[in-house]
Amino acid sequence: MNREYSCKILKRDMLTSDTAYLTIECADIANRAVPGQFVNVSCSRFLKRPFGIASVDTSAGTFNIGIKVVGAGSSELASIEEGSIVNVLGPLGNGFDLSASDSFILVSGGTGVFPINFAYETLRSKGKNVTMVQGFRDKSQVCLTSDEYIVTTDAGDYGIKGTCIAGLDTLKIEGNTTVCCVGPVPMMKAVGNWASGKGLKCYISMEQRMACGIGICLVCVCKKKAEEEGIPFEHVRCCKDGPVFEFGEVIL
Amino acid sequence: MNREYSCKILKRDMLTSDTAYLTIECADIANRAVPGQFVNVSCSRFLKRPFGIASVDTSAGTFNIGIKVVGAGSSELASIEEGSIVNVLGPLGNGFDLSASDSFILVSGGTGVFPINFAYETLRSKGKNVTMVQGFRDKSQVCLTSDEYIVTTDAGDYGIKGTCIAGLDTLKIEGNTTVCCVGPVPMMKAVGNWASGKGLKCYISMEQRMACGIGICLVCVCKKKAEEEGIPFEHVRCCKDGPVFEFGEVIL
Amino acid sequence: MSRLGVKVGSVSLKSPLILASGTCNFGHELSEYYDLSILGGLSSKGLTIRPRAGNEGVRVAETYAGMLNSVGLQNPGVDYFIEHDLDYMRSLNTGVIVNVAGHSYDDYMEMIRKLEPHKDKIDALEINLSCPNVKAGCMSIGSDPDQVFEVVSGMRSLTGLPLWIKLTPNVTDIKSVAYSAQKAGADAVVLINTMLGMVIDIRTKRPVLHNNTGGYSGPAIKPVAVRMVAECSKALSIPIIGCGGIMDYKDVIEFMIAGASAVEIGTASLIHPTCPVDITEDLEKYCEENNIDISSLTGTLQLW
Amino acid sequence: MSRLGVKVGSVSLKSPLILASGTCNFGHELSEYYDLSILGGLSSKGLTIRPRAGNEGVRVAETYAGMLNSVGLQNPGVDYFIEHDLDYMRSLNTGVIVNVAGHSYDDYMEMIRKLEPHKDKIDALEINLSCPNVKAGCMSIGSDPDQVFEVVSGMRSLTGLPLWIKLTPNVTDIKSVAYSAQKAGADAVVLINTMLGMVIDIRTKRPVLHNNTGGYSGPAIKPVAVRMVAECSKALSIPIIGCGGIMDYKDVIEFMIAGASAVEIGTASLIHPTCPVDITEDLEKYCEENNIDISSLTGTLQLW
Ligand SMILES: Cc1cc2nc3c(=O)[nH]c(=O)nc-3n(C[C@H](O)[C@H](O)[C@H](O)COP(=O)(O)OP(=O)(O)OC[C@H]3O[C@@H](n4cnc5c(N)ncnc54)[C@H](O)[C@@H]3O)c2cc1C
Ligand SMILES: Cc1cc2nc3c(=O)[nH]c(=O)nc-3n(C[C@H](O)[C@H](O)[C@H](O)COP(=O)(O)OP(=O)(O)OC[C@H]3O[C@@H](n4cnc5c(N)ncnc54)[C@H](O)[C@@H]3O)c2cc1C
Ligand SMILES: Cc1cc2nc3c(=O)[nH]c(=O)nc-3n(C[C@H](O)[C@H](O)[C@H](O)COP(=O)(O)O)c2cc1C
Ligand SMILES: Cc1cc2nc3c(=O)[nH]c(=O)nc-3n(C[C@H](O)[C@H](O)[C@H](O)COP(=O)(O)O)c2cc1C
Ligand code: FES
Ligand code: FES
Repeated sequence: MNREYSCKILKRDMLTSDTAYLTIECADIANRAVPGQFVNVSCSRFLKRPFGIASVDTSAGTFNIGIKVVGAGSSELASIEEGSIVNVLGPLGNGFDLSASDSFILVSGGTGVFPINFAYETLRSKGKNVTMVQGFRDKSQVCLTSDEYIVTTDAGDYGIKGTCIAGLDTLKIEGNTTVCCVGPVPMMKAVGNWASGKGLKCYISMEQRMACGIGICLVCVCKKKAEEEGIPFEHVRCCKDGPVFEFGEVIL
Repeated sequence: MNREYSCKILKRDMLTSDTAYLTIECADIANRAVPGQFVNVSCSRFLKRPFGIASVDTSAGTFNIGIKVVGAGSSELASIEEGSIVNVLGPLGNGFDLSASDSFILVSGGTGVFPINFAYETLRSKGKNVTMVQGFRDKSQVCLTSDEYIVTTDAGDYGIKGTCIAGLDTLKIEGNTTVCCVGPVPMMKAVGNWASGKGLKCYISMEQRMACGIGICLVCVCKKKAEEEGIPFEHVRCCKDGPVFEFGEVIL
Repeated sequence: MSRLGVKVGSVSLKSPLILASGTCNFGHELSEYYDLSILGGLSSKGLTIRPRAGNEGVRVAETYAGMLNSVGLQNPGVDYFIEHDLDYMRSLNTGVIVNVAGHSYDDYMEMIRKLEPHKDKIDALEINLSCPNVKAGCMSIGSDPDQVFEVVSGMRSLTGLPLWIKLTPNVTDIKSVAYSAQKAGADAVVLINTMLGMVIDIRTKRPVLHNNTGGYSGPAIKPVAVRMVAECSKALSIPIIGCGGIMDYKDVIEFMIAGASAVEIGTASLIHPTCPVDITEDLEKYCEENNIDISSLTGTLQLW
Repeated sequence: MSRLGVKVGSVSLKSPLILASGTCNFGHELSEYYDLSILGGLSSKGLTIRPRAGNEGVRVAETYAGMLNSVGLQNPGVDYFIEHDLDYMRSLNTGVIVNVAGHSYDDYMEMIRKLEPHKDKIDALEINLSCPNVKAGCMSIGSDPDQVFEVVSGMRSLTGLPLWIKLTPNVTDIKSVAYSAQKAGADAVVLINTMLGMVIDIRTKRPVLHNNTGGYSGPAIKPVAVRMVAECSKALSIPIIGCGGIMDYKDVIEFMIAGASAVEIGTASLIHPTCPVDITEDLEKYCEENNIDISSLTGTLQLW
């Protein structure tokens, strides 16, 4: 059975001036999580806050999340003291289909770097062929990167100047390749279209304001093309039916 | 000007299994407080919680409060970590008139031991003649005591068995003596009547549920005999017009 | 029956805890978290005649001690529900409450006609006359004692199923609305649905909710809900189901003392999905310690 | 005038911040904490013709994110006020708002007659048609558009002083009540007074408040208050004073965007007596940073 966990924050690192990386103790979550899933984490506010799972260490029984400060809850969690206890629901939602092909292109923008990092680690451990493309606003935001990755910045002060597309355009596509992209909607649109143009399957991950995170309240919906005729669209739950969708499945 | 202080908890001792004694840093409060006054202390609940000032150390710039666990707020404060910060309003209300005489009998019941302790320390430092009578439920509740004090317990497992009155009845009253009594209402009534019988002035201290603690909301009232005719009673504010009243001034 | 068994009129429930409509969908998701058969019942997501996509855009806003939602009755429609979810709900081995919404008198009658043939699978119909998130009907019907009387009388003539009328707190006099429901033949009233509220994003100067307003739920609304239950408890002879801000067993007891025969847990499930498990345990302990059946608490409030 | 100056109809205030009635008494106590002249104004404790001792017993109950009070209009009576407190309030160098309560039409008229001779010392009369803690009058008048019209018209014919009508949120349709006040010649409406609530002590099975019910205030009621201000802002042409749950400068801005020309701070003063000092500073900073006068925010809400 699923349950809510009381988890200890084992470690807090700052990746950038406004982004923290938490190591959280929970063997169950570490064992069960697949890339693209998220956790819903308590803070002193009324609702929990959703964060993508950025990495797991099944032997240590820990997982990681990356938190960019945008408001009250994220700033509280990004400055939480090591040893504190938080309530966590997870792993939640559906991840990427990592068996879709043998070759993957992973594309992240902004905080999308976190779930994509987990996908990268998992695919590498499965021995798959992975190309990583990371887009950041500027150098100050760069994190969880590596020399082997293609990095772009809007500001051009690090890596290739431009969007992820500039990075993607440098690639030679071989064989059966799947694209996974997590980032702002305009970016996922652009990457999805880029992939479609090349005939590649593409997964994206949506963010919506959530309450439960487990599919019971229907506040977090995305629009989906309706299957029935006459109905303009259906609403699917980001938390339960997503957050990962195939590009084209939900209306961006 | 008065203000709200952010104060550090320097020390937390447990006096009994359910009573904590906090040393709180605040030079202003330590300097200004007089016995019988209280502070209003924040916790994670919406309203602050009022506690009598139990002692001050003006040279260290600290004061003490004793907290008996009765509900959510007191249990949180009684287990607070040293180094934590709380918001404090104080010193609040009116204290005892310690210039009323040269001889004092101090009587406490239950948590009344705390404000009475401050009165004792102050009177002794002024070189006044003080007799201390403490009443507790049973031995497990005994705290802030001394061999020089007369102690009674309802259970009879420590000191004299019985109420404070049993203790008071052992005293020989000399000259001009004032009684200060803080405890449950039935006890203050009994002590007040005892004092009246002996022709002694008696101060008591009231507890009412409070919000502001500073006299602006009128939720914490005690009934007072009305001065005008035809009106059965007036309401006076426990926090601002009290908590110390002369026995007979408020209707118990 | 254990100490937690209660009766709401003719309906026996094994526990006073019912999951509130819209906060448990049809049970599928929460049954991944605990065995729902510990519950007194489950109230389905609010159903309408035709499927509804619900409101667009942001549907949730956080508040102090609560939240606003503007889901707008997204649901697959009653026909789909009957075909796909009703049997599942029945299989959960707990009370099956079907929550019914509509825009008009006719809508409600049509809903009853559609559900009546499945009465064997249904323990009670919960009639939502209180949703603040749809343009017509619902809350506007539930704000007017006369319309409440009309709709409830109409439904009464169509079904023998227990009719629980769920009312809105956004009214001047809840007693008169509840009394209308009783007079029209309701079997119980459910108090309360959400309160109408708004949260504004001061950066954009727009409401957070794209529906502008939303329904306020959570601990923040509890004092209003308890007051309404207590008020109606004195004025009504039919049972009351209490709802609004319940987070723990003490809140359940508070509602029952105020006059509730059973309670609904809403927002708490969104925050702690397994809270009904803890509440059940705590209530059992409370009953043991006080050597009572929980039902004996109902209406024991002693006013000053 | 600084960036914080606002006008409520004909009344100029140096800041949108007014201390709400019943949460600042007559100013004596809070002036030990800060210089009240930074405020836009101070609304006196609710006054009645004769002195009132208020309700007996426990008058406060804590809730999640708020509190209930049942003070019951304890006050020294308007004559005593005029003799002892009005000059003091005037001396504070801030707007003097006199809050007036009554049990009946005649009470309100009598109050106006008593205050009218002192009009030079008064900036506005705040008419409390919304106190939930007294048996007759007040909230029951304020729940009925017709009675509101009658009382406000009556007062209008007796005074040229600005009449600010303070309304209760415990109504089905706040717009129609507010509109009645406007039609009768009110200069502004104050939204909102407290919500009617109850908290039960489950150990004693009695309400915590000895008056059984009380008025719910604090952050918990803010979403309802903001919604009512936004609703009335669209429906009225007279200014609105926002009130309910304000704790910080962002709350002030939220109310002003919703349509408030000024705001009242109530319960926040009980928790943090000097909060208006911080809020004033923060509002000044906000105005600087955005290069605006605070009054330009009023009614800038853009609905979806
Ligand atoms: C599936 C999913 C995965 C996410 N993964 C990450 C991640 O790995 N790292 C990361 O830094 N952020 C991630 N986010 C965004 C993160 O949830 C928000 O930044 C965070 O909730 C903001 O909370 P706050 O209190 O700081 O902001 P506030 O604006 O004060 O929050 C107010 C409310 O809005 C909600 N909210 C605000 N921004 C967002 C948002 N972008 N998405 C959803 N809800 C929001 C909050 O949860 C809260 O309920 C993810 C969001 C979703 C839905
Ligand atoms: C002037 C004054 C001095 C006090 N001095 C002391 C002291 O030195 N040591 C000590 O242990 N206690 C003292 N008390 C009592 C103390 O304030 C309460 O025990 C405490 O507020 C209980 O809070 P709670 O959250 O644990 O209880 P809850 O019952 O959960 O609190 C609910 C509400 O009731 C109020 N409340 C509950 N009990 C009391 C009470 N007895 N008096 C006033 N309000 C109450 C709380 O403040 C809170 O607002 C004093 C009270 C007053 C008024
Ligand atoms: C997200 C959400 C959706 C809801 N949907 C419905 C609904 O479809 N029908 C209904 O009658 N009530 C609905 N409600 C109201 C709840 O059933 C309940 O009456 C209300 O939330 C108050 O209880 P609470 O404070 O415990 O949540 C909904 C509430 C929430 C929070
Ligand atoms: C203790 C207390 C006493 C109050 N007394 C009065 C009163 O005498 N007259 C009045 O019009 N409003 C009175 N109110 C209502 C407040 O002025 C205000 O409208 C209400 O508390 C909502 O604002 P808040 O949430 O900021 O407190 C009182 C409120 C409290 C908390
Ligand atoms: S957040 Fe509740 S259904 Fe997605
Ligand atoms: S607690 Fe507010 S006046 Fe005493």
